[in-house]
Amino acid sequence: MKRFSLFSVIMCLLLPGQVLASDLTIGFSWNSVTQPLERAWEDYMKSEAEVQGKAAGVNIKWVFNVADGDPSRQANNIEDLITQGVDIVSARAEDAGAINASIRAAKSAGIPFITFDRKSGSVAPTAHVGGDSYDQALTTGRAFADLLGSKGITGKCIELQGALTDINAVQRTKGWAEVVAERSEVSTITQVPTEWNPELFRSGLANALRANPDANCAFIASDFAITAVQAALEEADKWYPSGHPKHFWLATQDVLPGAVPLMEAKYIDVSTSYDAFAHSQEMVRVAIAIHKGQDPGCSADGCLAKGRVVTPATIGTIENLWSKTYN
Amino acid sequence: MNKNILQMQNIKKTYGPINALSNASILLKKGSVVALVGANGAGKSTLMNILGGITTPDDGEVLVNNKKVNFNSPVDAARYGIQFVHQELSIFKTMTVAENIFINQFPTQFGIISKQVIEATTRQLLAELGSNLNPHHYVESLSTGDCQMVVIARAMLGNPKILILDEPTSSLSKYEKEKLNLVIGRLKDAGVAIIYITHFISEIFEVCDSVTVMRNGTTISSQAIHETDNSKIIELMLGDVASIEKKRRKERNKNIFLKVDKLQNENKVKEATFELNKGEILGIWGLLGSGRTELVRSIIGLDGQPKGTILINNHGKLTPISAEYLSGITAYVSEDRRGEGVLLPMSVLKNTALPNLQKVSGNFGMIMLNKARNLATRVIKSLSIKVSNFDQKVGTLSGGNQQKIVFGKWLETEPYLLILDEPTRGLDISAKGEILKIATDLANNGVSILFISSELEELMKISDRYLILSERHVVAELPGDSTQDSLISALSKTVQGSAA
Amino acid sequence: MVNMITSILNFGRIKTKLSPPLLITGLMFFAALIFLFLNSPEFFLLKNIVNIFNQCAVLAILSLGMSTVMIGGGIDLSLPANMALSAIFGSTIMILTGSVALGCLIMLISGVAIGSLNGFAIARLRMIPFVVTLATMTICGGISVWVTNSVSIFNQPEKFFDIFLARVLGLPLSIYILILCLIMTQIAMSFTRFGWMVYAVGTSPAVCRVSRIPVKQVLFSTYVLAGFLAGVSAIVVTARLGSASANIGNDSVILDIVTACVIGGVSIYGGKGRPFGACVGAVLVVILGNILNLLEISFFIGLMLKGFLIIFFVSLDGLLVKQNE
Amino acid sequence: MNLDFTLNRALDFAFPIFLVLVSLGFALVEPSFLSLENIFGMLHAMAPIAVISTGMALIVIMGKLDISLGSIALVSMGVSATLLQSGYGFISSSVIALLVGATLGAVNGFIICILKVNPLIATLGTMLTFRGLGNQITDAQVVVLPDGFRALGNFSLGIIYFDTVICLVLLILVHALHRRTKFGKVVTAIGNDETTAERVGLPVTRTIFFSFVIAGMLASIGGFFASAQVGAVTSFLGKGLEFTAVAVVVVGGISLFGGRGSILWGVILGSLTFEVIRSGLNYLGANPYFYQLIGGVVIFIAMYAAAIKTGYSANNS
Repeated sequence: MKRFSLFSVIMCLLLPGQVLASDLTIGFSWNSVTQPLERAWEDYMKSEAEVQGKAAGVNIKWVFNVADGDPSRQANNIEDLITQGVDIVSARAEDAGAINASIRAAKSAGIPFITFDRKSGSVAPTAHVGGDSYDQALTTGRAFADLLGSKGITGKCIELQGALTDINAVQRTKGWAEVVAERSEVSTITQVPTEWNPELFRSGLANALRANPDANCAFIASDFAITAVQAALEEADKWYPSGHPKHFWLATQDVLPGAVPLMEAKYIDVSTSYDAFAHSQEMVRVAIAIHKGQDPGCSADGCLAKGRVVTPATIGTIENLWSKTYN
Repeated sequence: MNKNILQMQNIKKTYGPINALSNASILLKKGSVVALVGANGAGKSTLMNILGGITTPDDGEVLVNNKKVNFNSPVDAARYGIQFVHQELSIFKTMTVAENIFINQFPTQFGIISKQVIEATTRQLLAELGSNLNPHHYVESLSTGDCQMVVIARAMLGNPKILILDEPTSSLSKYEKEKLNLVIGRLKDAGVAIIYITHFISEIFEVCDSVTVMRNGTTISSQAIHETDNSKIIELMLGDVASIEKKRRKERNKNIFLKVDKLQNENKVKEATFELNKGEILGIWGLLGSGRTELVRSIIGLDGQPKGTILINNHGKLTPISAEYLSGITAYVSEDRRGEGVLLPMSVLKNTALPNLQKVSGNFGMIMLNKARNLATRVIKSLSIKVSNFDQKVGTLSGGNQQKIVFGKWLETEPYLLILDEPTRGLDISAKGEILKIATDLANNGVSILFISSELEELMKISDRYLILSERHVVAELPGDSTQDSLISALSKTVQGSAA
Repeated sequence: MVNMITSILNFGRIKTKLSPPLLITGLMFFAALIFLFLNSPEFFLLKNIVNIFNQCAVLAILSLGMSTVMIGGGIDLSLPANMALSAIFGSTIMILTGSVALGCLIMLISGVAIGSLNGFAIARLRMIPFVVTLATMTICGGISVWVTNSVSIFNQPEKFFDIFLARVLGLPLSIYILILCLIMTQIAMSFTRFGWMVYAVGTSPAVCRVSRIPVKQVLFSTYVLAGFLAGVSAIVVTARLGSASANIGNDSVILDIVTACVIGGVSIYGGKGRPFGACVGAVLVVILGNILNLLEISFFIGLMLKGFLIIFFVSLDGLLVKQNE
Repeated sequence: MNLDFTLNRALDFAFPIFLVLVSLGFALVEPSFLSLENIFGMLHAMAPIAVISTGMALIVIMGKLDISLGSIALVSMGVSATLLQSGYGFISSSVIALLVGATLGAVNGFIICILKVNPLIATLGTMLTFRGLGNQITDAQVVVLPDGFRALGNFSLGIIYFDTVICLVLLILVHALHRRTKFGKVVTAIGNDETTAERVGLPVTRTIFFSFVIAGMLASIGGFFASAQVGAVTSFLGKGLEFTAVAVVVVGGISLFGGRGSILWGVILGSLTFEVIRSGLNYLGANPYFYQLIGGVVIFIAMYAAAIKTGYSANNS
């Protein structure tokens, strides 16, 4: 037990104590932090808070915690935030269903709740800030269809889906399905769910390729695990840049840092950016507005920052694409 | 041929209060077979453990080839050519004969075991022992006798000067015994000296050159085989019981309580038939390995389903019942007190309540603590158990008091039948007395008792009748007033009988 | 380290009635509270205390179940998966029929059913508890993922939430349910025939066999009881999260349960410990999680801490067992 | 007796037959399923789990279990990935990864042999401790490995993959270790009966300890293959792998009660069975969420079979 008293003593020394005395404290609950994307969001939110905060004369403090993909832990974390007495609670939901309870709790405690990036299931938050995943898939899909059309190719595509607990993944599937329905240039020959697990990205795609030798294109629900896709394609001898006869046509989502060089090298044909910077900017704006009791003025779907279509042609020139610049 | 290879002289060894060996000696000549006999608790195994380097003596000396030695480990002993074949065979079922023989001394080249080498050696070794086992058969498919062969072969690998065989035949068939005897003969010729521990007196005359008898940790005789005979040996083993005053009044009502008819349980019990009267103490008399424990366990269905019929006196007429039913009205005091008798880490209260939970619980199976407490107090009082309070952990009690707890918890179930299997093992004199007293009192109150003991004295003290067991058969039945000699001769006769 | 432990042992034996593990747990608890007092006074707001208990309700109920199994000498890794599956079944039925009562009933029934499956395999077929429940865990997980496509089910009838999120005398219902379960389990283990049998079986099946205790039935029923409690926790967790999904049964939960039990003084070697202890253990686990959050210490350090706690307490327990022999 | 015997023989062949039938079934629906290409593809995909199961097999034959293997894989790869990022060479970082695996295995060995903690609980504890450690190291981020690394992961001569070959070599080595060396014999003996092994004077403690070390090293090699195939180290690495490994071993006819089974054939059979089911379902585009369920059921059946075989001797463990 020596060990433990010692432990707590050390902790005491480590701690400056909880600081809550500030104009606006935003408690933010991450479902999990497993990609550069989340880091980028966090950094941009902090920096934006400085900028916009000064402008609006609000001193913004952040309290972040992480639930490591466990919905009940996220519920606990959010309750902790509430009892810590933050002024605004915001969360990236692990589970669209489970977050409802947390929103209820926050509201009953009279604290506004902003869902970030992932929407809640049934209970409406004070506001939602995020990317427009549906639009994202739609724009990419259309651009992809145009591209294939211009090359005179009819795309037989493998769709790699995200985790269906993630509203964004669902929206992207919807968007892509929409495109497939409206355009003759592309069709989905098989769907591979990945649970956002890179190993499934690889094995799923590899199997799908073997099962469907005639496949010539893929719609990747996110390019955070693009190396896994690359591995599978290399295994199938289909990993060649655009222009090469063996080129396998790739449409991805997000343009995350890992994907940028690959698009520059023409392996990825089209994608729509997932604009961490824009999201964070929006997040802070909405938070301040709510804090000041103003209407953030969101659309019915929430305050959505639309992404921009990126292609090897445009990636060099496109303005402030976070994943290009982000460390 | 008559060179002394081993002398162990006035060895002493005490475990806490009990002194296991007070003055033990044994002498072994090259190429001879010495039988080491004695009732259990006589100290045979302790003596052999000392020789095998498993324990060290407190006093006395061990000479190998007339040089004084002291072993601190089996390895030391092995270095002096001493190999110990334990009663429970150290074999590995899922490994082959060859692997089992070489298990702790595989020959390797560059760390690789060559199957050819070990199998060749194994064949040759087994051939020497006159066995034709296949080296790459798995041991789990072998008979006990063959397993024995494997273990002996393993011992031979460390080419021993002295081989200790502890109860080698306890679970062998007649045929296998004969094979073993041949092996022993061959070993003798090879100049190996053998110490042969057994409870089957008959065997001694088949293979041994001399007999060393121990009693209560002392060597009381060492004789050449031709100078002695069955009854002499058994008498020496058991010691002559001075004037035994029967603890019980002579005249008994012959009101039959239980009848066991042709009870058969695999090879544990064979065609056992006997009767037990109400309030009678039936002494079960037989040497270890004669199937005493197996018999009593079988009738209450502790070891699988026995065949044959058990009848109980139901208002004057005998009606057949199941072993389960019988166990429902039986109190069984196991010979393994710590393993099957008491829950060591638990309180006296809980131990005494264990078989009486029905009794101490009320509605919805709620335990009535006061009832449980009363019960515990009753037990403690009636058997005058020395405990501070009934929350004391049984593990902290003396052996005698633990045994009394076992009795007490059973008495509270108001049993009709009481089975006592070596109830006084490891207890001091006074405790022994008390235990016997309790037993007789119970019998006087009409409880029928099956009483197993290796100590003829206490057996004779309280038994009203004797059932003689040998080689898992009920071989005879003697009246309560039979003398020690008649009991011993009965035993040795049957031993002779079975030996022939 | 060793003489530290032995000193604790003696302390535990002579000066107090507490068993050493519980003693250490108590001290940890104390340390934690002092620490919190120093670093976040707001922790001691009644509001937060209530919140803590509300958070640990599910974990505590599961730990109660686990404690009965452990005392009987077994272990049940399938409890969280069982909870998740029961929650999913119950919610589905609830949504189909719109009947809250039926939904809850289904949760309890499926909990018991899965528990009896374990019990049967272990008591009757004499399979290894750890491995059997491991398989059950995988299967339950598989079924939940399969039937839900790992999408969570969240439109249970509002009535359900109204009932189970209701606050009585300012306390959420879940706390009352926890207390009820605690009392019932504690009584069952300490004051009933069943309980005494479980302790005996956990201590020595051989003695029990000779003493005419129905060992198999006893073992079986410990798993059934655990299953039932998993069913109860399914109701609580569904109400709490407002949804049922496959990953409420993820494997970090089982870690928390085992941690709660071992630091609550329940011996994995059977026969020792109290449901109450497990409950305290659960509270401690939640408080630790809380502290880590306050310190913004990563969840992963928390994992390491728990893993360490398990090993520390179990080895301590092993040492005790030796001492007793 | 005789019936039991025939039953056992039947059970020995149950899973090979099952495997063949299932494969044929898939092939009927999708003829290309049994194409050489796909078969070697599966052998490629199953390499990581096969390697880890090899270590598990050794432990199981000893009558114990190690469910921390997946986490060990994560930690060692986490370390090597971060080293690679901070400019270490490929060789050095890989060697260090191997050492990390060995060390963590040694930690298990220490807890089990010295602290005398029941292996199940011990490795349950370390499983989570190590997972925490691993994620702490990588910050739970997706760490992208250099291209050379990934190239290695999918390097193949014709249709025969590099890691498949290595995996086979390791399998044969460990198999030989088990069948042909003193160490292996002691392992089997311990699996038979630890106390007897001690009585005969075998180096029980040492053997147990080193078995866990070996298992740890194999785990890190398995982790190496897994992350090489994906070209990144992710927090998913090795999650649930330990359970799959147990399943593989059981399906491979290696008894959980210790002492029985062939590492080489057992592991190949086991991992192939699961890979066939997985890729087969994937091939048919069956509901992918169905896989975990099938997996669980297969494990349960395998264990039930094992329980029957060993006559319910649940005393070990």
